[in-house]
Amino acid sequence: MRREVPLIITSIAGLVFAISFFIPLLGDAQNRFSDWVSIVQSFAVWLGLLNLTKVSLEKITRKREGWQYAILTVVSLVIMLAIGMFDGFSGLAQDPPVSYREPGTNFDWMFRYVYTPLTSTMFAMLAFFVASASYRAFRARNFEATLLLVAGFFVMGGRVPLFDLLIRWFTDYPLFNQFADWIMTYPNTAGQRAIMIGIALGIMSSSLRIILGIERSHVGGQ
Amino acid sequence: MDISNFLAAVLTLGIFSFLYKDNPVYRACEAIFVGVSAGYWAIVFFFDNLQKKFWEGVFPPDGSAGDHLLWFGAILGVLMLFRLSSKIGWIARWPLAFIVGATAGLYMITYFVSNAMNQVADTMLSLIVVNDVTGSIIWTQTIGALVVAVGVISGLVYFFFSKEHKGVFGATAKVGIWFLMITFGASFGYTVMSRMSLLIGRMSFLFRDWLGLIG
Amino acid sequence: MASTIATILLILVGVSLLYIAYRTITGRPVERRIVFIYIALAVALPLFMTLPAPVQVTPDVERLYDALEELRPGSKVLVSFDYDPPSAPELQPMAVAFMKYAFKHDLRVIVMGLWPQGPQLANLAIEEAMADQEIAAKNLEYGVDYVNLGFQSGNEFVIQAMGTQFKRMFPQDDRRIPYDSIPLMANVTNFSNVDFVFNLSSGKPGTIEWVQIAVDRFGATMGAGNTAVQAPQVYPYLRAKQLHGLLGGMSGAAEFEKIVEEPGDGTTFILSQMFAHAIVILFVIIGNAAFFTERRKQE
Amino acid sequence: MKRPPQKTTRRIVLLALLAIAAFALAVPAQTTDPSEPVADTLLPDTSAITPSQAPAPVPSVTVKDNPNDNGGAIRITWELSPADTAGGLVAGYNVYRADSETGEFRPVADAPSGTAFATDNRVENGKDYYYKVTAYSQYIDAGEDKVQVQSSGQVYGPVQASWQVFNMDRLICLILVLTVSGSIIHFIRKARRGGAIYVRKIGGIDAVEEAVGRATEMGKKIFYIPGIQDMNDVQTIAGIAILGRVAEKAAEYETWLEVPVSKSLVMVTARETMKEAYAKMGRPDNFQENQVHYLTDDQFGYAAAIDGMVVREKPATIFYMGAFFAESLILAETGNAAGAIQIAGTAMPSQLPFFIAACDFTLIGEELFAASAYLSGEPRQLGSLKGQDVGKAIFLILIIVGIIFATLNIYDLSPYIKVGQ
Repeated sequence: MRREVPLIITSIAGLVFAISFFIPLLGDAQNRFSDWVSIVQSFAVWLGLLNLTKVSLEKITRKREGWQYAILTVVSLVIMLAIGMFDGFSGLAQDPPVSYREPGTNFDWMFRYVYTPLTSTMFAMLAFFVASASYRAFRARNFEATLLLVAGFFVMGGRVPLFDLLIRWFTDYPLFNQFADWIMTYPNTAGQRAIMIGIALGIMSSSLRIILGIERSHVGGQ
Repeated sequence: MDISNFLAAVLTLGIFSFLYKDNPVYRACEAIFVGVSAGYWAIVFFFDNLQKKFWEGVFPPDGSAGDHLLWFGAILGVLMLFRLSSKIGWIARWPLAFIVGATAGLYMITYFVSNAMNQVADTMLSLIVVNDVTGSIIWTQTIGALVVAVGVISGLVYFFFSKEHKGVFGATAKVGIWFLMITFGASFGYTVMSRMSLLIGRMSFLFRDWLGLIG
Repeated sequence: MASTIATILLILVGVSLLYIAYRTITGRPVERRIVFIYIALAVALPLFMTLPAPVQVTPDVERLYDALEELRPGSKVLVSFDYDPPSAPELQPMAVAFMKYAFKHDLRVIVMGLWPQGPQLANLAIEEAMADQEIAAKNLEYGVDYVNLGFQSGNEFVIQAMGTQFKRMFPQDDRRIPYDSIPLMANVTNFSNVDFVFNLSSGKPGTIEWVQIAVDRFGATMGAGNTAVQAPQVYPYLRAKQLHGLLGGMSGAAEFEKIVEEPGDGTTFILSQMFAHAIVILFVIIGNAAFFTERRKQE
Repeated sequence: MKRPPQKTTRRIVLLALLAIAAFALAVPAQTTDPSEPVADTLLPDTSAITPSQAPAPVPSVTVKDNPNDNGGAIRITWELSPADTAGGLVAGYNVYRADSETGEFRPVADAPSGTAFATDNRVENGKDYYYKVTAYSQYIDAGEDKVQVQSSGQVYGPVQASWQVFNMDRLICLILVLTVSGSIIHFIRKARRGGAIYVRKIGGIDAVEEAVGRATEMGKKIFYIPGIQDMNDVQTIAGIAILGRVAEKAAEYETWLEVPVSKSLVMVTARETMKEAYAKMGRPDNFQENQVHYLTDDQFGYAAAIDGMVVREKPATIFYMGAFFAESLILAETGNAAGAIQIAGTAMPSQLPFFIAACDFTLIGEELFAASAYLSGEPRQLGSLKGQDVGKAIFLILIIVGIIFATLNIYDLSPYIKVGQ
């Protein structure tokens, strides 16, 4: 029961999506299933939220390392939820209804001035890490790595007007820009395509195993 | 300098302080980030999906007949929440199985069609590209076509696992790895470009939107 | 004034790199925080400079432009915002330039998002485009000339269901107006009723999923703007004509701004981008110089 | 494959699920929208036509069922109006539909100028419909409103929409899907029966022994990082399979192998794997649970913690096998600065370049899965690998034949392989 039901669900859902590509009649079933996927995904997001709350509360009650920060997490989570819920439901009660994230709402303010700087800056730090890795780690240690770095150089210097400015004294022709474009259009396309075809076959075989029930790690089996 | 931008700047600098070293200010900002982003996602999914699509789908506000099959989605979704319990957590595998199956079915065909067949079709190209009007060979495109053909074939040979890389086959695979390296080089350059852009965005926020130093 | 100071400082930064090179090659590499300072300066200082960077429009960008030029006034364009704020420095300039182009050429724009943050970023882009005088003079009307359908969860399954019926995934738009009451959507049921799809993407779901489902299953015509991280991976689609044009990263944004004659952030930022690349290239060279010196010593 | 004990329960559940699926199939979804078109408020009354401003009508119209679909759609194509030229009078076309030749025509579709087709997606299957296409010009009146002036339009029809059982455009695709699927299943079964399946040597795997040996010589630790994804990611699973092999070597050489992880489930699995490996090498007592330890779920927190460990303990060898994201840079950089030998393997396309540039050996994409299949000897993985190779062989042959035919100008085969609308 614990294994079989999920396996059957997996197979039915998988078959409907795979076969409907060839048999248009299954289109309706496929659209229904898409509706359900969409709804289940929302619940998955809420599951994540409940999980985060649970872990944070545990951390706080057991005074584990960094529990003070967990309080901050829970508080900011509650504030965000409260603002969103208030804006959402009060907006719905208006006639005509107003979306919770129309420009000018508190939720939109939180998005612009709290969420955006935090998430953007988190990822902007990567620029620093790339720079220090380029100084301390990227080495032309063998032929392959050399090829990679050289191709990288031409793309980096050619895609922005860097190398072309350096040769401005000799020619106005955007030589490096053209070369970078050539690398992207031909060798890069060829390499990506080889990788793509390989991955497509890999996905095909793992999907097939899942649909046929040969692969059952997602239902907790071997 | 308004209070909104000031707050945003404080949060920005708080995260950046990690670059000097891990410190309480960074960890506080990080904790706020985790909470705010979880809250943001939950609200958006609640109103745009659960409230708008599911609830108003089942009970349309204009009083028309609802689509009651949407309940199946909601039931599967609720089963998902059972994962929080260790005793009956196994039941969360049902919705998971549904998602895994649907994704497998969709991917199996879409990847095969778009990433394999259509790419193979486009690689079946003429190695000699001729100008339709004059009938002369266009050398740049001819060389390009040759590069694409050789690159795809040798790359595929490199990812062939059931034959040893020896002789002609091995030599082809060797060419394949060179192509892959140029490809990764291109990705390398582009990834560096991307990462730098992220920082430019933050810097421009600090100097332009917050401090107003740039016009 | 600020420009002159910035230029002088940048020259100083360049000169001091020589010292770093010397230290590194003699086996005393600097610590990473010094490297951090360099990259910060290389990105920040050019923002104060007014040097024009000669942007060269590449064929991939031209292809998108040509595809857009083919669209007659009144054509319906579906624009999907599939990215979040971190990728905005690259994609927002593309979005703004695209919106300005579309509004000026009387294309009717249907906005949506597969990422929860998408519709809000779309609002920002529309806000900025509307600030343009020529566009403001047109008095564009929400629901008739453009509409924001909002976000829907389900990733690529949203595209899949939209293949039959948009309304299925977007029963109301982002402003809570029922689909059937939006004049712009009156004759739009699915992809067969829109003339062009434009996708701004920084990952999954994004351009790859749109090509796989909207283009290869439902026959949409599509162009895309991608973050530079993702762009190399979609080149094969471009060659196979599954995509009509691609804007890749900040340089793609700057090129697009140039070709549609709407200079914006992409054009402003390209100078910083250039200096940042220069610093990275120099650091790789310095590091490798040290690496080879040491290797020679060992032999 | 063990047979489950409760056969009856299984049957009941199966029937129930099939019933649900059948229900979902049978209840007509609202794909056909029988509600009347809503657009009539937008378009002006056709009686208001001023003939002098109206563009010339379209010369001819064709209406037919939209092919290869689930029904509910009719494709309307027409010849452009003679006035549809650059700078001409035509601003666009409107398509009207009625249930009978003399019935009320309501707008159902529109198209910009220069476009000669539209699809009406709101029809019912098996019902007669009549269509009319008009060209219109547009001007702004004194009240700054847009006003459309329409041409006359002839009635065409009747036409019916219908659904098709099989999408014939996709026949070759189906044949290829079945061929590749069939060979994957065939080789999995062959491997299960104990048939030998050859996997070529993979560079990075040979380096494992050398790397472990070096750590032993130097008397230093080995770190093994299985990525930041959970056990549901195939890359993590492959990473854990390779960990088994590394652990065997470490047990043999009696070198301390440490596995910091970022997911608790990965911790449990990694412990099991290592325990087995140590037992296999006859040294079960040498394994200690704290060799595998959980750090944090947080991406950068995890990277920072490993960063600290590497700087303090200066391991001789570091393995990165699994799914990596932006933290790959920080990890590889620190390891490199600490002078460790680094062996990486991942299928994340955007992280591969950094690993190749910063590590001594890198398993590229599929090589990670091949290595894991080879090391684990699992029939499922080995069979799939071989089946996928059959797919690659088919594609290689198609590409080569296609190139030869195209280059010699014999025949263009690509339209047969291309799938699309």
